Amino acid sequence: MQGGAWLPIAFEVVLLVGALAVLLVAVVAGRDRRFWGPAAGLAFAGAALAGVLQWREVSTSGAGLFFTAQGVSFAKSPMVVMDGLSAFGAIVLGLVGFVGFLAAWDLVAKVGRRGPELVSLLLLSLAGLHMMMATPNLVVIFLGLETASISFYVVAGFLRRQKGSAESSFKYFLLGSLASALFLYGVALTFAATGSLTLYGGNSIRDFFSSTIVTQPGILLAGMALMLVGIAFKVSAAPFHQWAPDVYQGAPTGAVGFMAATVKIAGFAALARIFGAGLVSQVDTWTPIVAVLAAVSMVVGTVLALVQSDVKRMLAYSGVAHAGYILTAMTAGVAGVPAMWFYVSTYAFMVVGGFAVLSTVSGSDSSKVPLDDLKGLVKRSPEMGWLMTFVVLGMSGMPFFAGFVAKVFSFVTATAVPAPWPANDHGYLWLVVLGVVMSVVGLAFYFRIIGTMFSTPDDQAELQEAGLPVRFAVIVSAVITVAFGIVPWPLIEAVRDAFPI
Amino acid sequence: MTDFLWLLVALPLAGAALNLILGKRIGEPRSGWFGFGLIAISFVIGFGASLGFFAGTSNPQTIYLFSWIPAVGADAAILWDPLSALLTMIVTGVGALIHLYSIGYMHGDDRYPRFFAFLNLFIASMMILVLASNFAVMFVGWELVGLSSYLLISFWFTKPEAAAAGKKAFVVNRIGDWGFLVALMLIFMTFGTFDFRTIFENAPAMFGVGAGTITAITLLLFVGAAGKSAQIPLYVWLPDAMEGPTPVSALIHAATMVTAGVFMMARSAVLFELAPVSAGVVAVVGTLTALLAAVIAVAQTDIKRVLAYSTISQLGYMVLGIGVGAYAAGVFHLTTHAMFKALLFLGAGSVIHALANQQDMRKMGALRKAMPITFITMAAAWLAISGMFPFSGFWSKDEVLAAAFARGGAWLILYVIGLGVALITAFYMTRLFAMTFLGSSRWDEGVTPHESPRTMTVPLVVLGLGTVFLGLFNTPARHAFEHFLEPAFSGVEQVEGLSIGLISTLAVVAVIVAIVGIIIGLRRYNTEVLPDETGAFWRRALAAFGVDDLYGRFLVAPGKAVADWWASVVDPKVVDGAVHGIAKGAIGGGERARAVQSGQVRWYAAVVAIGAVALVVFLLVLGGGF
Amino acid sequence: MTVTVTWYLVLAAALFSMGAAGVLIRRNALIMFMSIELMLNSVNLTFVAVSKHLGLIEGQVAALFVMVIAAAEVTVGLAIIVAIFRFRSSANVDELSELRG
Amino acid sequence: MPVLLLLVGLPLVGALVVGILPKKRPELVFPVSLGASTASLAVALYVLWEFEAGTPALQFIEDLRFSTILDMGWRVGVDGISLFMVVLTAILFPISIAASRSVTDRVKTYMILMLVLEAGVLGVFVALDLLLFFAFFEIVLVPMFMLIRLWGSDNRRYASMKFVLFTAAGSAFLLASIIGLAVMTGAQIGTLASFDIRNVLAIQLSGTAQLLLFLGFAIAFAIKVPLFPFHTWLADAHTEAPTAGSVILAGVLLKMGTYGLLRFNLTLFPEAAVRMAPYLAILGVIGIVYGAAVAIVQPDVKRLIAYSSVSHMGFIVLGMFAFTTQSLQGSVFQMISHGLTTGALFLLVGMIYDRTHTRKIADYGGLATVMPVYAGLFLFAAFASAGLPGLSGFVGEFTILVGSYLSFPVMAIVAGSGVILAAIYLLWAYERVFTGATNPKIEGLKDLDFRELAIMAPLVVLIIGIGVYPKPVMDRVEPSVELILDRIESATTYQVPLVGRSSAVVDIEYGEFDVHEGGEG
Amino acid sequence: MAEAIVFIIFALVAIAGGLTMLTARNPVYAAVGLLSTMFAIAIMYVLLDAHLVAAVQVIIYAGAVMTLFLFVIMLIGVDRAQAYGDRPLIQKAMTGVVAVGFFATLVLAGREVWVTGSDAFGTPDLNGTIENVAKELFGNWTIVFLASVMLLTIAAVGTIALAHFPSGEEDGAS
Repeated sequence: MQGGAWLPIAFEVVLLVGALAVLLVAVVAGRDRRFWGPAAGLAFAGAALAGVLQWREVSTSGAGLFFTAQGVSFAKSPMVVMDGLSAFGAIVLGLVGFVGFLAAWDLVAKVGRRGPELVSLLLLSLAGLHMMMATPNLVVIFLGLETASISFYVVAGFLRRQKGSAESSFKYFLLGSLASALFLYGVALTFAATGSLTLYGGNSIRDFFSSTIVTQPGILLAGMALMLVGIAFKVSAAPFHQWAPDVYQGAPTGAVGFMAATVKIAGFAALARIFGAGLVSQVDTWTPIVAVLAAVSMVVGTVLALVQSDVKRMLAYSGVAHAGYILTAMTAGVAGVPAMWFYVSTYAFMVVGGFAVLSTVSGSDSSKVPLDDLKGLVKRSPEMGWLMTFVVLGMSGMPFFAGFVAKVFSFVTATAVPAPWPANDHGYLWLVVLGVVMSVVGLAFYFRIIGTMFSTPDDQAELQEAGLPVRFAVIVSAVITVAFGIVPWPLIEAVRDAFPI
Repeated sequence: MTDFLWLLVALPLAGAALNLILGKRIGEPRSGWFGFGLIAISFVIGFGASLGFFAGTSNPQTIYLFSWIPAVGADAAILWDPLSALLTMIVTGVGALIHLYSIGYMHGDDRYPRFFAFLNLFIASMMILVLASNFAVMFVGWELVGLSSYLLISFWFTKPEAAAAGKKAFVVNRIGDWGFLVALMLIFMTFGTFDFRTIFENAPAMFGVGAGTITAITLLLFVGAAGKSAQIPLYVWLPDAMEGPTPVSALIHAATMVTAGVFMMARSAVLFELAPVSAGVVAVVGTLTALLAAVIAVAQTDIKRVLAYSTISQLGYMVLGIGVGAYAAGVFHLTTHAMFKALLFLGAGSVIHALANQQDMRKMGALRKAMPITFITMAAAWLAISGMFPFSGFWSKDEVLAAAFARGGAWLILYVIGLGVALITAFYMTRLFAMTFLGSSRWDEGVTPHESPRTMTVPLVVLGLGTVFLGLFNTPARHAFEHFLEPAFSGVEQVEGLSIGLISTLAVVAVIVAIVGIIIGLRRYNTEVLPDETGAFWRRALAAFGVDDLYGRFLVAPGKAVADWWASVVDPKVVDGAVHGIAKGAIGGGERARAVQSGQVRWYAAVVAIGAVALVVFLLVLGGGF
Repeated sequence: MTVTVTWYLVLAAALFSMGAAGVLIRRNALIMFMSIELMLNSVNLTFVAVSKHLGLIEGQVAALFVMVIAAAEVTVGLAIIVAIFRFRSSANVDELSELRG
Repeated sequence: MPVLLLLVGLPLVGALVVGILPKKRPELVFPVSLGASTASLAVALYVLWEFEAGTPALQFIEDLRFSTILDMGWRVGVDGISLFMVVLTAILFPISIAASRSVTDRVKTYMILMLVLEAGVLGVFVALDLLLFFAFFEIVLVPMFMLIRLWGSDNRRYASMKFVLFTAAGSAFLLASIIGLAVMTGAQIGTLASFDIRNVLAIQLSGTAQLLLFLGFAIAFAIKVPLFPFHTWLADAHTEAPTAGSVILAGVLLKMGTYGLLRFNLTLFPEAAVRMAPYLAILGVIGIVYGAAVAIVQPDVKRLIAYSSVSHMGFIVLGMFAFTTQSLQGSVFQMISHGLTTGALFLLVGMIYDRTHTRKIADYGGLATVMPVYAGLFLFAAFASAGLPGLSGFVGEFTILVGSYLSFPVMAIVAGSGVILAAIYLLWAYERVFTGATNPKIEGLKDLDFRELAIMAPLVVLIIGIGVYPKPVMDRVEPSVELILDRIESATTYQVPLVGRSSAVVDIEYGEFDVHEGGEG
Repeated sequence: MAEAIVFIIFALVAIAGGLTMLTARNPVYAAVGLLSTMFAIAIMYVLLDAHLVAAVQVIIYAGAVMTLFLFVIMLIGVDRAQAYGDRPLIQKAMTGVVAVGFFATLVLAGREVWVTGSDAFGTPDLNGTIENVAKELFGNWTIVFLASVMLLTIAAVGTIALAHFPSGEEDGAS
């Protein structure tokens, strides 16, 4: 790693520099978004590029660890790791971030002078999220988690004079802090039980398990459970999901896609990192819990989405259900990571695209989007209507849309590895059956959305044309949804290597 | 000539198609003549091909046309033997005459070409039935005649009765067809083929007399035959079928289609020989049908309904003939009946035509003078059906009764009943004849009866000749008819012949019975004033003993009630109810879960905390932490 | 009676539970937030105790980071609370339940 | 040349072209759509023409593996069974599109959906990859949902949602089973999963696994068929759908269910199929009687035809699980026939609906006087549907009944009663709609015009054509169903009943008889 | 022994502070309760030889954080006693169950072993002096230390964005 010595932290560096540049430009050149906007865009694109470079490096030279001091041996704990998981995550985060940023472009205009702050928060949150997946150190994971969370608390409440936005922000903040505390306590208990804060490397948790036979795992198990709670909260898996609908509904529509998508990416990557890599020897203990979380998420998310009348809430609950499907993949342990990646990376674009469309329909600063807002969308704006149809079909898991392949991949994975509890060779078959059943129930509201969009509008007024960046974001999301539905195999082959080391 | 036999089907079919599509352009009389011509040509072809059988020089043969359903080995092929030849001649012959008759009868109808199209279609169907070389193809014809019959009965569909009658005919026929269909399934399972020749050659070797399988097959076949040939309990459609134009009644419901059942059973004679039980059932049902229909016929006032019940009654005779094993006799009666019954119907049609569509016999009378040709030909038919020597009906009916008598034992009961029916027949036919042509005129005002046009009377005359002389082909002295048919019944044991003396005695008895019936009838009805017929018996018989009502009350209504119940309760409430229940459950669950989502941040925190505790406990339990 | 590491850990657990109880039971946004701070403190105590027990200085470093994070959180959190409640005369979180279902 | 890709792709290309047609040229939409589906028909006919009869082998195989981990890909091919499904689909679509001239609202969307639907259905019938099959099987829901939702009549919201949820509920089990099967297959060949039907065919399954997978597949297909008691979606969907939707729904969508049963349940799980056959056959028989009985009392023409479909599809299922050459061939044939006859009926109902906007039987009466040609065609279609010999319906039902009797005599007899009921419901409906005095409300309606006749003509010709001469169809179907029976016999102890194989059907001699002298037998 | 006495005293102080925070009607009292807990914990750090941490605890928590809290309490003006009012019984019960249950579960889980190895402190010579901590912090953890820059930036930017209301600014709210 001669030339690329800084490569492992390039993602964060680019974003940090980008954020500072945005703030600086805003101060120096003026707060008009045209001045600092390009800098932000460049930062997101640069981050994605950094991810690509990392990916290339990983696939040619193998995974690498980053140490602050030169010449530190592997025996010491690394703080940054660059492997398939983090590199792939960097690409996905970068791209989703970029698209999400474009989707938030109209919102940026709405918040006026505070635009640079908003965008720099988004940029930094992305860096924090990547930290979660690019480190083997539990404290650093927590640091990344908090970095991202705190910026999202602010973003959610950015329209502070809106009641919804404020409430959303407060709820997110309070519950998020609670979950963070739980997660952190989990880290502390794990530290107590294993004597290490690092997942692997020198003197790590993995080492601990390979050298010690744990006879009294009580505290360790409690620690694991609490860490799982923290992550489940972040990815909005039931029963830790309750914040999600309220927050997504209240938060400014233009930025919800960004928040919802990226946090899921990082959350699941962290899950893969902590449990798939660090606690891999305990896999038989934690997969049943993941399975239960998955089951509850699928059921709760789907059933609650059925009875919503607000599209944002619907999508939020559908996000809960999707968390369940993704967790289903993770029941296979580390073998589930490729399926998880496929799901998360495609779903993230759908989320961004979906909320971007909602922001064009009801305004990027809206905090409520009743289903009736979508009435006749296809007629009022064929472009948005059809693209939203694709996105929703993608979410619903219809074949030839990415969601379908993702689901199948996830389900296949869950059944491919023998399950410890209830012990059998066919993996979590019951979970898969539940999953497909819930997919069907979910069709009820997805098709309700589609039906509403295709119905005759009450007034024939054409929809106000959305800004070019937002349209671009929607188009990219829809294209990705369709493209990876029809041609999924490049991504399938790619995620095969997106493992944690 | 046998190379052209396929034309027997093709020509009428082509006629039907052309008349259907181009009929309007061809115009009124021409389309009729066109249809008639095709049938006449068919008759010529059929007759020509039969010559070999008359001469006794040719053997039966099967002619392969094309493979139809290979899976069940059903080929479209023609079985050309005397039986099919005979039926071909009857169908095309009588058919041609009726076409001719219709040219005049249907004059002025809006849908004149269509009528001939349907008639042609009927002939084609009948030919498929008759010429079939296997049960499957026979079934095709069997159903298609049902279709043609439906089309023709409900030809005047604007009359609700006509439409209902057509439907009733088709549906009741289909009930019989069900039996036939099941018979076919059993036949295929038993023999692995539908081919007549293969089955009839193998059946005696495979099964002994009385074998269960064959009994089942034959009984089922009889169910089919009962539908087509209007036997108890499926005869109810035939009287209603009189709603159709009269030529239709003559052709379909007297001469040809209704005899299909008899034909089919005769065709399956080998099987019936192996199943004495079935034969007994057939004989008993035939006799009872003959009796019941005759009794009902006595009280009818509509001229066509009398004839309809008379047809049912005569069909009973034919079926009796089959049942007692006198296949040739049964078929012989079929042949003569085709003549005189067609004649009766056409004559009736002529009368109805003359009286401006009046069908009630109480409004007729004294037509002798006005319609001489009709009167004379009808008289021949009347005597023939009454069993007067030497008209054709006498010979054929006698043959059947003699066969029943010859079986002896319990079969004598059937003979006695048959004889009784002959008496009743003579009586009610005399009643019909007298009320129509004799006595005083009771026409509606303003009606001036006149003889029908030439196209209508020519067929009457031709049929009249047949009625008079056809019987002479098959006298006890000279069984020309039976010899002609012999190759068709090659696998069947012949009924032991009675001595000539006994036969003569029976014949004399039969003639006496007929004369008695006629005399009673003439004395009662050849009067100025009609006798009062409003007594209990007359009312019940007129209403056909309420069998239709019975069916309506005990079959149709409950069936419909069940269907209604299924459609209005089971489907929406039970089947769909379960579905809606699930949906409601999901949405109800969602609504309830929504309440949990209270918006209270403390509550959310509590859920998170409880979840965390639960997760910790769960993991501890699972991982052995406790 | 020597003080073992378990004493500290049990104390930390107790404080953590009390913090959790505070989040659940108090209606005042500020006190809820304080409870979370208490939870973080107890975690820190755990870190430091384990650090001492195992001879790993990492634990103390972790505790320092947690403090930094907590400080940042407090800043933002209080900003949010101020933004919401500055014009009201209460910090009752139960009033914030418009988004629900 | 990738013929089948062309077959499936052409409608999609058509849909794309329609999608990008300029808004100013609405008159182009219709010809382009019709052209695309006709082009697909041309390809289908080419396949039919080039298809080699007399062999059970899959033909026109295209095999492209996309993913090594999941072992899925574009694997398609046709055999005697799918061949005719493809042709039927390819025929019905141009007809339906041509029959959609009366659609005036959002024509472009409508045509796009129709073409996508066509591609989906064709895909189902050619797919040899389980995942590909499922993908096509499921995607069909989307255009169909929209067709009902957007162009349906009054109760369309309910009907469309019911349609989607019902059929998708079945698909859920299908997907779960497919995944289970694919994973088991993958485990044996060393990938994560394998969806290639050839690999799947090669693996050994335990009895329980077979049974469970069989049930999973069967539920999905039973709902699609629909088999009693999963039929209630059908009536609503058919009734509310626009004409073309009903035609396609009844004509080809239902066939996806029976096709699936034949292609997957019988082929992949012979043991379980033998075990479950009586139960499915019973459901089929119940469907025959129940559907027909309920059809009798329907006050709505479309509902009536919908329930008749339940009845007819019951025949297909009965035949399928009777495991004889005859019954299986009959089933396949009946699938084709039902597509044609019911399609014709729905087209006809659509034509009159366009004129009067009512489907209630009570709103008609004496229509035959006003529209004689229409009445004639309707009667023709009704009789074809009721299984009148000489028309296609008879060949199918007759063969099914004869073949099924060999295995399930009682059921075949009961099923035979469906023939009576069919006559009752169709003729009674005909009587009420067409005969009697003319209802003043419908006086003055125009009889069918040339376009409508041209739409009906191919169906009429085909119904008569394959009814009179079904041999070309049968010859191509037979080897494929024989192969299925071979598999069943070799995989289980089950023996096909006597004469249940085409080789056991007696050969017939033609020519003159040897007359037995003396009348002795 | 002396250590034990100190521990027990300050543990009691910490718990008492926690209980005060839980129950005090007036937010100011609650803050004071928390403050005392924090001091107690700082004493614990001293007992554990983590001197730097103890110092930072006092400076950041007791000094900065709690001051901030008190300031906000005053700012919002909620420094009056608040009735618990209609707090439902179920909420109380649930809270009790959760808190006690959580504590009990943990104690149960760790009843035998909380930490690996001996229960006693393994390395009494470990001293959390500034030097020791700094060595670790600026050695192995440098990158993390630098990464916390982002966190602080966010905190600054976020606070400004939320709390800074320049006059007449429209922020899209309606």
